[in-house]
Amino acid sequence: MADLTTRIAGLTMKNPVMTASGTFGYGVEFADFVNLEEIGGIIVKGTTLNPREGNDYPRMAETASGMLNCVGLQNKGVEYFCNHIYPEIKDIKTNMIVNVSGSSPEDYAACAARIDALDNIPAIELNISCPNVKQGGMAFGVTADGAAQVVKAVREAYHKTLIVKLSPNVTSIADIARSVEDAGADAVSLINTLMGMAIDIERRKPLLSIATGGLSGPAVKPVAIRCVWQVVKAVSIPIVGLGGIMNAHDAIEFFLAGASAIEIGTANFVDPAVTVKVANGISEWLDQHGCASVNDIIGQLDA
Amino acid sequence: MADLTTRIAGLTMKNPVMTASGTFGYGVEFADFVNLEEIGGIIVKGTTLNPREGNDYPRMAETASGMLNCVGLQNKGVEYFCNHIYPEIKDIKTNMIVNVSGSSPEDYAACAARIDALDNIPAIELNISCPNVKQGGMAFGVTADGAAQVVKAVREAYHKTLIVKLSPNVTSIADIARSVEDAGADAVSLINTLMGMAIDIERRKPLLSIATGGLSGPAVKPVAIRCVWQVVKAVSIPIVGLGGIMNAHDAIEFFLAGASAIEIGTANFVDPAVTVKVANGISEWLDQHGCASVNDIIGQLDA
Amino acid sequence: MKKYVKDLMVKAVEFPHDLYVLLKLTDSEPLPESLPGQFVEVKVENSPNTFLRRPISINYVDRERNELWLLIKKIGEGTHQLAQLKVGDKLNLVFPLGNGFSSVQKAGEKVLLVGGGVGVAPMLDYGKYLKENGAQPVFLLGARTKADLLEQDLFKSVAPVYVTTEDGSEGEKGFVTQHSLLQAEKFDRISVCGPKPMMVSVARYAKATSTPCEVSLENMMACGIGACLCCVEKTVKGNVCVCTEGPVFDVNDLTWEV
Amino acid sequence: MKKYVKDLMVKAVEFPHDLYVLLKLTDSEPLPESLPGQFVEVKVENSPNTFLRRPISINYVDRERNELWLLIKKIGEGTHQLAQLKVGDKLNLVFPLGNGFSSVQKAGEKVLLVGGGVGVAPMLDYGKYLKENGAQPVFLLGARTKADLLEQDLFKSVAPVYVTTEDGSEGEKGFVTQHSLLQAEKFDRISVCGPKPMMVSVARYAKATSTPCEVSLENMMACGIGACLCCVEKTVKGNVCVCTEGPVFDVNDLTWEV
Ligand SMILES: Cc1cc2nc3c(=O)[nH]c(=O)nc-3n(C[C@H](O)[C@H](O)[C@H](O)COP(=O)(O)OP(=O)(O)OC[C@H]3O[C@@H](n4cnc5c(N)ncnc54)[C@H](O)[C@@H]3O)c2cc1C
Ligand SMILES: Cc1cc2nc3c(=O)[nH]c(=O)nc-3n(C[C@H](O)[C@H](O)[C@H](O)COP(=O)(O)OP(=O)(O)OC[C@H]3O[C@@H](n4cnc5c(N)ncnc54)[C@H](O)[C@@H]3O)c2cc1C
Ligand SMILES: Cc1cc2nc3c(=O)[nH]c(=O)nc-3n(C[C@H](O)[C@H](O)[C@H](O)COP(=O)(O)O)c2cc1C
Ligand SMILES: Cc1cc2nc3c(=O)[nH]c(=O)nc-3n(C[C@H](O)[C@H](O)[C@H](O)COP(=O)(O)O)c2cc1C
Ligand code: FES
Ligand code: FES
Repeated sequence: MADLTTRIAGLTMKNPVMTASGTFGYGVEFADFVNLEEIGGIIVKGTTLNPREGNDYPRMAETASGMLNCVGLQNKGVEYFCNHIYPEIKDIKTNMIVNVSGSSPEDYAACAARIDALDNIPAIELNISCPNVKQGGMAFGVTADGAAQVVKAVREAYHKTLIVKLSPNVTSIADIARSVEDAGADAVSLINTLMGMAIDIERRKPLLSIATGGLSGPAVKPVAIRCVWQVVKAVSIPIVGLGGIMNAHDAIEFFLAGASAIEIGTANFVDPAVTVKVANGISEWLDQHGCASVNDIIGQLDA
Repeated sequence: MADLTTRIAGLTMKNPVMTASGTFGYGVEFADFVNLEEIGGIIVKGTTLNPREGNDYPRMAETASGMLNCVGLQNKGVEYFCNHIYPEIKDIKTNMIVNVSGSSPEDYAACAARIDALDNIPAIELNISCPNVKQGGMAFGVTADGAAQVVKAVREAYHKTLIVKLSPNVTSIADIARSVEDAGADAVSLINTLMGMAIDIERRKPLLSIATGGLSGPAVKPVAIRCVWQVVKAVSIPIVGLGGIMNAHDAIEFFLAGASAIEIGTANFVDPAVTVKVANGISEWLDQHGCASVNDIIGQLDA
Repeated sequence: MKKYVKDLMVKAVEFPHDLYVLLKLTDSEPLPESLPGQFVEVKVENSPNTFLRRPISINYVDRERNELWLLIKKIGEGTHQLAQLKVGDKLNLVFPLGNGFSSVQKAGEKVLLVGGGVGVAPMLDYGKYLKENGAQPVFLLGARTKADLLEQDLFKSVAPVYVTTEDGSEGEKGFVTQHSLLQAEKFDRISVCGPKPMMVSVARYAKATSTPCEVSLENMMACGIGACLCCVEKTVKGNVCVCTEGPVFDVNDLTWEV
Repeated sequence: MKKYVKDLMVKAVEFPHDLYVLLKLTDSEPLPESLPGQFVEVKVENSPNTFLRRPISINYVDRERNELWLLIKKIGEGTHQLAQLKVGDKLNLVFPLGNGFSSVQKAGEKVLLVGGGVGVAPMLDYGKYLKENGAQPVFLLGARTKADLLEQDLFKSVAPVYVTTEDGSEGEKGFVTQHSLLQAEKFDRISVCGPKPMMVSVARYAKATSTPCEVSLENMMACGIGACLCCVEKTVKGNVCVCTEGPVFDVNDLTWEV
């Protein structure tokens, strides 16, 4: 059996399959469908310093091979997380990672500092790329300076593995990646959703309450792979790839392009047991192709 | 029957359905399938000052609800167009529009000037957004200054209707649109393809010869509608909307978002008779909804 | 209650109406426990424009025959494709989901079950449950016209059925809230599922008569299991997920203008 | 030659092999003219991952029965879905496309038709055409093993058939270019369709024996009608579209290393 162990900076993972923030709840929602401990890492819901109600309903629209969402970071805030949710998840034997959002560098840093104190959270994923809230990070994530500012502030407050999640809604994702690397990120994850919109022609209204939302699912996979490939050439920190992954085949495309691990998002809605299937599928593929370890294929694209 | 007549700056069209450059040849390829004169406008292949061989095969890959291409502006150059192709298409009774690409502002201007002299070409569409050739315009199309530079040069050389085609691969498409409006564009069309990539995991090679290509088809429709909506709010020149339109329903989404006309691209490959079906479908929908004219719905989104 | 993702087998496909299909599903092992008012998320195969699962209420569970029924109205591509299923096909479900209707509150309680359109679907299972557990259910079903009244024999086999049709072709003419039953009798509580305007007017009647009332919502869902936060309804406690804290809500917990 | 986009009706679905399906299509009006070696672009319905049409060679046209045959190898989702078609279903085609094989050059000419794998498909129609128009076709068909040799009776009814199999289970053992026929006889010209390595080795034989040779290519296509420029092959005249200037090319016009 191929060795699936992967490292993302300070993080050792039993396999390279993680869950994408906002699509896997706090993990426990999926406990009836998969053994959570067979997942390499679980990135939980976007968490902010203060509680957020999120956007109004409707927050979702189906599109060709994908979906739009404008959840808008609904969550009960980091204090609630630490006191009520952390105790429920801290003993799940895998990497439990918190996705952190904010509306100012100080915000981000304060939220990250609070999570730094939690023993069983070995890493955070900094969401500087949420397209669905006015001050939800995309304002930072789309300029190299803004991104660096947030990452620097968090880097001072946070001492474990810091993954920064990048937006594809930019002219050059490679520039942003370089900038967050310089600012102290241990790894980058990409992509967050593409900004999109859909219209109900009968009601002459957007299908989403705030008009625009984030596009995810297989539709965005080609964009995600392109972004991974561009960023691989730009930085030397590890890359976590995501966007439209539905099966092991898709995951292997990301590894070849240069991702050291992957996240699965929207696919969890289509098949709540998909994560472990993908992990097993990667293992089988590696065996069939005579690869001793997933590391044998990471970045091995002939291009 | 609803009135489908639309105007795009100086151009009057019998209906708001055009064909997207690079997906409809020179029109004549489709003459067996549709009456070309029932189409509002035909935007022919990307044309450059000098002949171009385009990229190597393979140039195409299918993706979820879409496709990638890296044709790379293969064409025989503007002289050949004027001498050999123009005579074949000049008597087709609809708006025959040439899509112009280049690698420098002078290039673009020289090519446009040559087409200015052709009586039966009432407009050009300036492609400053091709992601598939190193100097194919995207270098210009992704900065407000670069875009303005090209448009200014062409505006001096070209005196008919000038439509500028924008790239979605930017942080702010509204900024680029404003810039080309200021530089003298009569209209903008959007979106060109999203830059993407796909990998053959068995051969460990990109599926396209130059690794990346342009994503088109229904997968990109949400991004396209979002872009139209952002640009509508930024400029006062008319907008031609495209990206993933497969049927009249999709077209109406674009009208509501603010497009004065639409283009159909990839859908022509799935159904070579789609253009006229969409035009008829728009007409029926307007009738069913008591709209006397397509102008009754343009920009009528309640958001 | 444990949730499953399972392939069930299509045992029968019936067309009680042009616009509806009734799927009777079964499995080689006993079907999991479920509560009336819970729903399933169905994976629709061979349907290019149906990417996400579709939420469908549990219409009926027949433990003896080991059958789970889905009563589906053909709306768009996904539900039309479900109507193409053949006996012997597999259908992948995630279930049972949601909270379900209230259990019996006190012996002999009189519960009015109001269903409109495809909103009748969950009422059959709920009525049977109430009946078997010592309550007295009464059905009040509304439809546009006689032909739109589905599963009438089954409803009648469970409890008394009152009907309104908009055109008067069956039962009393008008909307459910105009039925004389509502003047004639007093109920301990009401459960309602149907189009929102109908649920609102039933909720008004409930408020006016101080009758406890629960409604079953059909918000758009992506995951169905509380993971995506897409299906939220505004409540007195803020935005909550319809797929986990609903689909059934006490109408007083909602922010509807009743 | 006029092109059409048409729904044809599935008249028969045959499975000559586990991995293949043979679709016999018909129409209420006479089928359009087409040339041997031309192809169709098929729209695959109910196949979420098949967005574009699929190019498939015309295997055979039976004017008397008004039938057009497609011999399809199940490769991915699209072709597997085509194998699910049932008699009576509609299949939407854009056709006829491409140039087709050369017409008869001189009376009595001896033409070797080489087919490998699913590359045999267009050879049947071409052989019949040559035979009916005064040429002398000879088939040389290659397969991995005996069971992979399809439509043998039909080929034999048209012209002499020579066979190689890689395992020797039928005909001569080895690849087509190793068949003794090639040493024993001289042909006026050769047409070949099959995997590229096979076509290259046939082209080498042709070059060595100064025999004109045409090959039928299977480049990836999006439109099939010369509009997208995706299917290009590098030729001595630059990049040209396989869907309009091919799929059949004189091997000397290509830039293959032969
Ligand atoms: C808890 C719940 C229980 C339901 N029970 C039943 C039932 O028993 N029988 C029945 O026929 N229908 C039921 N529905 C409605 C059913 O889910 C939709 O009719 C179905 O999803 C439409 O899918 P489609 O592909 O045919 O239509 P589409 O073309 O996708 O959409 C048509 C319309 O259906 C609605 N819709 C689409 N997707 C969803 C979604 N994911 N969630 C909610 N609504 C959606 C939207 O209003 C949309 O405009 C239920 C919905 C919910 C939330
Ligand atoms: C002119 C021409 C004639 C052909 N004739 C026949 C025939 O008679 N019988 C037959 O079985 N096959 C024929 N093919 C090949 C056939 O088109 C592919 O096998 C089919 O498209 C695969 O589709 P899929 O969805 O099953 O596989 P996919 O999963 O889409 O792809 C599997 C593989 O098939 C090939 N392929 C996919 N799409 C295309 C495309 N649009 N164009 C070309 N190749 C593609 C690729 O190599 C790909 O890796 C022909 C191809 C061409 C170009
Ligand atoms: C419903 C939903 C909610 C999401 N919420 C978050 C979030 O809170 N934080 C975040 O960084 N990304 C969020 N995302 C983005 C995903 O984590 C992921 O980046 C994106 O969906 C692309 O991956 P996919 O195509 O596999 O879904 C959300 C996505 C969806 C669909
Ligand atoms: C094969 C192909 C070739 C294209 N060539 C050009 C081109 O030469 N010039 C151009 O401006 N756009 C070109 N495009 C982009 C389309 O015109 C259009 O902007 C894009 O495909 C999005 O629309 P669609 O989703 O309807 O296809 C090409 C697209 C495809 C698929
Ligand atoms: S549908 Fe995902 S939380 Fe309810
Ligand atoms: S497939 Fe489009 S030009 Fe050949």
